[in-house]
Amino acid sequence: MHELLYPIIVPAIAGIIPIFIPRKGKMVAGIISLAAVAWVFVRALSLFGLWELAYNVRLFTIAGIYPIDFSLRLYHFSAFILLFIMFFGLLIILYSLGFLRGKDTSSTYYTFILWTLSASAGAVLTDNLLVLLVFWEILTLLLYFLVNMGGEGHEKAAAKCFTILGFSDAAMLLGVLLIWLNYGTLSMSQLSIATGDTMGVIAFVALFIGAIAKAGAMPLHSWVPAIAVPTHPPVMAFLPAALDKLLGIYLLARLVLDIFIIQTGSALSLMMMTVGAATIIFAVMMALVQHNLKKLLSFHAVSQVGYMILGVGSGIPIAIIGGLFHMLNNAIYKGGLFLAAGAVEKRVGTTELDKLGGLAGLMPITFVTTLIAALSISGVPPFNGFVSKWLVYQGMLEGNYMIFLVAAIFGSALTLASFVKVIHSLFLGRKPDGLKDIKEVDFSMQFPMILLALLCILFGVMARLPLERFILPIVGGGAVMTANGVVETTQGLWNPGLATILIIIGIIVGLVIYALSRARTTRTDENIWIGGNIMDSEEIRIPGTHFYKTVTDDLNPVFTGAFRDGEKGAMDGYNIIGGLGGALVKVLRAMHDGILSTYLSWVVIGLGVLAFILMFH
Amino acid sequence: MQQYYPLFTAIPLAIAFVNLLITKINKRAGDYLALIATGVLAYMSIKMLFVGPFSYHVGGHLPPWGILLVSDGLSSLMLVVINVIAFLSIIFSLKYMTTYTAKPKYYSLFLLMVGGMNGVVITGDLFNLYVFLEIASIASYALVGFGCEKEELEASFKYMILGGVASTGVLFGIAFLYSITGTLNMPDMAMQLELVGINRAVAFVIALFVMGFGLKASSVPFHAWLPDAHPSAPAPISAMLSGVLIKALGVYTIMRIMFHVIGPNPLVSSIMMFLGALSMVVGGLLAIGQEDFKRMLAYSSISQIGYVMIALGLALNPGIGMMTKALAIVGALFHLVNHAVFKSLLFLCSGAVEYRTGTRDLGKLGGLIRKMPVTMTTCSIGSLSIAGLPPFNGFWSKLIIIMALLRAGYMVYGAIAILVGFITLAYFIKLQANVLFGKLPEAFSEVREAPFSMVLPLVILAILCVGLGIAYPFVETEMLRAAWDTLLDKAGFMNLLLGG
Amino acid sequence: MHDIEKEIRESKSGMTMIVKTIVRFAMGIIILFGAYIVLYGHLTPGGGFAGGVILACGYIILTLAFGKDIALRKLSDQGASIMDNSGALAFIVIGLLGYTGGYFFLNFIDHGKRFELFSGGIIPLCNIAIALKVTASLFAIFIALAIFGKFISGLVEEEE
Amino acid sequence: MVLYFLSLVLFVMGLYCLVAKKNIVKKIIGITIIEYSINLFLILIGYRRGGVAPILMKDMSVAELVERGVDPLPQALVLTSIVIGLGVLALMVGVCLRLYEKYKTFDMSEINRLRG
Repeated sequence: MHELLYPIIVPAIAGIIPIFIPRKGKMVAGIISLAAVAWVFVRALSLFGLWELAYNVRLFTIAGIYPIDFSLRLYHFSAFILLFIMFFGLLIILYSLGFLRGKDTSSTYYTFILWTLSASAGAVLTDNLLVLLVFWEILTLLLYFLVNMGGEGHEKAAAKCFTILGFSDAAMLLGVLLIWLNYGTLSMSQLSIATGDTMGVIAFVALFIGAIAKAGAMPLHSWVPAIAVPTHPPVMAFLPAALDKLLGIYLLARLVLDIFIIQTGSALSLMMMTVGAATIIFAVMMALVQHNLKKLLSFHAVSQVGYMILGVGSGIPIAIIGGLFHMLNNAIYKGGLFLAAGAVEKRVGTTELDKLGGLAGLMPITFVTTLIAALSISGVPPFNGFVSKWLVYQGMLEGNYMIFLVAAIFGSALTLASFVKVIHSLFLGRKPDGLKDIKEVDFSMQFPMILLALLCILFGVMARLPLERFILPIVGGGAVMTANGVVETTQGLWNPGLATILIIIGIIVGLVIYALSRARTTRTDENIWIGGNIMDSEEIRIPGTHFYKTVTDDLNPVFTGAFRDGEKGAMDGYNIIGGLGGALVKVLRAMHDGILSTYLSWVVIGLGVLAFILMFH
Repeated sequence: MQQYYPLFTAIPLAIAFVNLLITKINKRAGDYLALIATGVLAYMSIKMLFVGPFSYHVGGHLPPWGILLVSDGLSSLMLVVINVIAFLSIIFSLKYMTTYTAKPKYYSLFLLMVGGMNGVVITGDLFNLYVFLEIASIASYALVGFGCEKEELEASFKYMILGGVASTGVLFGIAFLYSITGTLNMPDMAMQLELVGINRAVAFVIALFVMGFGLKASSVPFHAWLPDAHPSAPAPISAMLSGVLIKALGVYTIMRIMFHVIGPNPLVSSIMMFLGALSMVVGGLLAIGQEDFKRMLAYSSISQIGYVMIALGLALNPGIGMMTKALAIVGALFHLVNHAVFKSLLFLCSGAVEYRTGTRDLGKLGGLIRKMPVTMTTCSIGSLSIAGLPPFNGFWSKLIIIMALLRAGYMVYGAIAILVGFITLAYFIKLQANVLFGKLPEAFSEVREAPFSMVLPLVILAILCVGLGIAYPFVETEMLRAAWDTLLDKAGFMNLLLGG
Repeated sequence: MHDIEKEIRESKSGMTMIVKTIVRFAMGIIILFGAYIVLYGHLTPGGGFAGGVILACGYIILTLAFGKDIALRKLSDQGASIMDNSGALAFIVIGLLGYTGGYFFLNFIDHGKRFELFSGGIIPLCNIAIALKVTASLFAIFIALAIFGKFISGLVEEEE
Repeated sequence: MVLYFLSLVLFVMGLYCLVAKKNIVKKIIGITIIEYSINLFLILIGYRRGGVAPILMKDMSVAELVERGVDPLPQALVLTSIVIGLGVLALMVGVCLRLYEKYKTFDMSEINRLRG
């Protein structure tokens, strides 16, 4: 068997085993899965050195004429993504061993995780767009099943998630077929499509929809927050936080770098950057108003995608590097944050911020790792988020995109504000009653969190290592060599440049917002008594979530309305289209009134029209 | 094998009558008899796949005077679909039909329907086709009303009236064709029609046929009977109606007559494509709004038949290239086979759910995956397959159809086909969210897995769903290639008159 | 046998004495005519279906004149069902017997001389099979509808 | 030609009856009228002016029959279609009676539990 087939086939086959293991023995299933993935991870490590490996087999020819090739291609980009997919898979399975203990979840959980790994490996390694699409849809499907293993309300969340991703897959199908039709090949490495003509633009936009829906950017983001609450946190940490970002941004980068020719500053590039900037701002604002930790994190997961799209979409080498590095960093810290949320859920049983507080002393490891990840996502040096954001800012400066730059900085500031809130309400603040006997989680759950936190520090302090090892080769070569500044900038990481100042501004703004909210909180404290109701101590306690009132009411009067509607889901395309479709369905249903004469008249009129057209054409 | 070709109708018809006689003596005998009969038919139909085209002269009379039976790729394909699904439905019925009275009559009607469908598929004589069409239709009218409750009777009556109009339309068309060509033998008629060309009378005949067979195939606007009739029938019958009957009586007849007798024509092509697109959209949208398990599936049938119709319509256009035509026909035939598999799977699933829970109201079901894991897994495979998700078979057939549409330059139709794929996904997610997942209602806490004889066909069909998708190359060479060669080869069909 | 005769004569159901008497005379003739039409189907206009309809009409007239019970004693619904099925079965068996000569529905019996009763090979046999089927099923349909109808008229009375 | 037209008129009448009348029984009558219009049409196709019945008599040669007899095929078809029509009619009337039993009405527009 070819070397490249192992990462796809081994998890797929290993995934069959847990189906036959009963619910009670799921620890065994988990350990088998862990072994399988560990083996594949080692394999992926060894593959990482073997860049440029190809495998090609003709699957079949449709109608005897149209060939469908199953072609795989390993090069630095796919090798890098593959490595991290397997890495996260390993951590998540390890974490799940502890997390799922005592939970009524079927062993098939591991099946789906393993198959997800297999399909992701396939999606990353393939060189054929159609095969990519197949793996892409299989991933959607598996995510759907994983969400359906979650708690209360999972079926609606899964339905929403599947609908949105299904729509994006449909769009991708159109894009893939248009490429096949107009350019005669589906091989990604052979394509180089100019985006001048309409077909090229349609194909690009269609594939772009697929990429951003998977990564979870606006306006196709709403599946991420929807599934956040019912789904198991390890699944959230695995898919929307890590894997889907890796894959979505991988595809986007392939689109921008390989398949299509996107000019810097062209309309398409600006379109992508607008999507990115809008995602950053709106999602982080939605995150500010959330009461549930998992939901809040999910909005941040959306918001962070904005940086990646902004970076990759700009077409400026340094920003692309920043965007791709941010993809990796985000997977690390967002995975860590979701795992922390999972730890809290496992021990406390809820992730409602209003009901939490003062956990720092009870769960010290969780606290520290969350703190590191939170600082990292807020772009505070010396953690990894800082470096990648810095690179994106640098790119924006280089391209003179001031509006996008401001949006990015403002988004970063709001992120910081919101995470200060999280840390406050989760770990500091007053402890609610009934949270006395909380213990730290098992080691199998601690270990992934610690590892990810360490990576946050490592990739921040020694940013050159991952950049040179993983990211630079992707952009390097050919046209990008002109940006000699890339190497310089990596060396000059610690030099005070304009971007560093901007980051500091961002941090200050964030702290100011936080301070303002504190002031506001004290006032609400007094207002509680106005109603004249007697409230118990639990309600008088000021949960960190009250901070958001500052943002919604005082700081941004412009957005107040938007928040209200946003909460109700009015901005969600899913609801709008659902409403329109519902109206159409109502009309059609009313037409089928159950009366035979109506149906007969359709038949007679139909026959008459047919006869008229056919006879007097 | 060749000399046993008429047995495809003779066996089911004979067993239908034997069954009624023998069950007066022994009640259980009917079960075995029906099982053996359909099993033998299924086996024979699979064997027929590997027999080349031939024609059979009933009674030894030479055509065009005697009745001609035709066996080619298309009819072999249809025979496999009909008889395999019939066999599985009978297995399902063994247990399921114990909830109804008069089981022997059920088997007899079932076998009559199978015999009628087989007859439609194997015959090469237009009037004979009409007779078999009516046999199958009448049996299905009776089967729809089998429960004899308010809804069943209402559905049966509506179906009967609308089906009756379609049948008379078809008969009218046949009469017209006879008056034009002076023959009822299809290959002979094709020859005569080539001399006549498409005049106004033939155009009227086409309109009648599109109406008549279109109604049997339930294309919008002739579809209104289907969403009433299919849910009202007992579940195995729903599976047969939606999975097979509309194809054997509707789609197959349209294919046979339009491709072989009348011949490809651009106007008919655009009409069929339009009707197909309309069916796709209307059926899909209506399916979203349904609260009844089986009614949703019924509307979905309309939508999926639209895919087949649009691809066939495309292939009927003489103006497009041979390669695109081949693509369209492969797509249509593959989707036809696939739809038979997954739609009967889903209807049988609905039957299993109704058997255990007593309801098929989506609002009252939920969380059944914990209680009926096998049934629900197969249901999920079926619905994902029909929604066109890889690696299941529905993905490939839809992909091929869309490829053909785009290749022929029908961008709008291609986009509609993709959009309807998404709509299909939407309503099957709704189905899954309401039946498989979610909270298990209190009332169903004691629900168990369906009995073995009901689960077995489900599992076989689910394996087929996956298998047909993965083994596409095999499916194409062994099942579809002969059929599409047949459809594109009108001269070959006419030669069947002489050869043999 | 004698008892039945007596019962029929004294039965209160059905139509008037005149009708009953005429039907008793006509019945035999109708059956005879039906049989003739069936048996000579291959020589003159007629055949299994036409003859079968005439035969069924005989029974239907019987029902009309004497009421359902008497008619069912002549030909019970079970008997009609068996006759119906065996008729259809016989037809198919004749078709299958054609395989003795290699073809489905082959006319495997000697054709005989034209215009004689024993000619036409399997066609008279087919006619007889069809006649059995048609007689029984038409009668069964009539009886079934009559039973339904009585049921319905009962309902109507209830409503009134 | 006039007769052909007659069958068309019958067809349209039947169709009108089927679509416009609400009563179930009238609908059944309507569909029967349609059937018979087509049967008439079929018979007319085979008709030839001054033809004889297509039955071989003792005093007639085969050649003579072929020359003078009307086309027997449509007659066979009509017989078949009458039989089929009979079957459908019987089923329809049966279902109609059962419908009345359940709904207590013959008005088809009131029988619309299945809709949407």
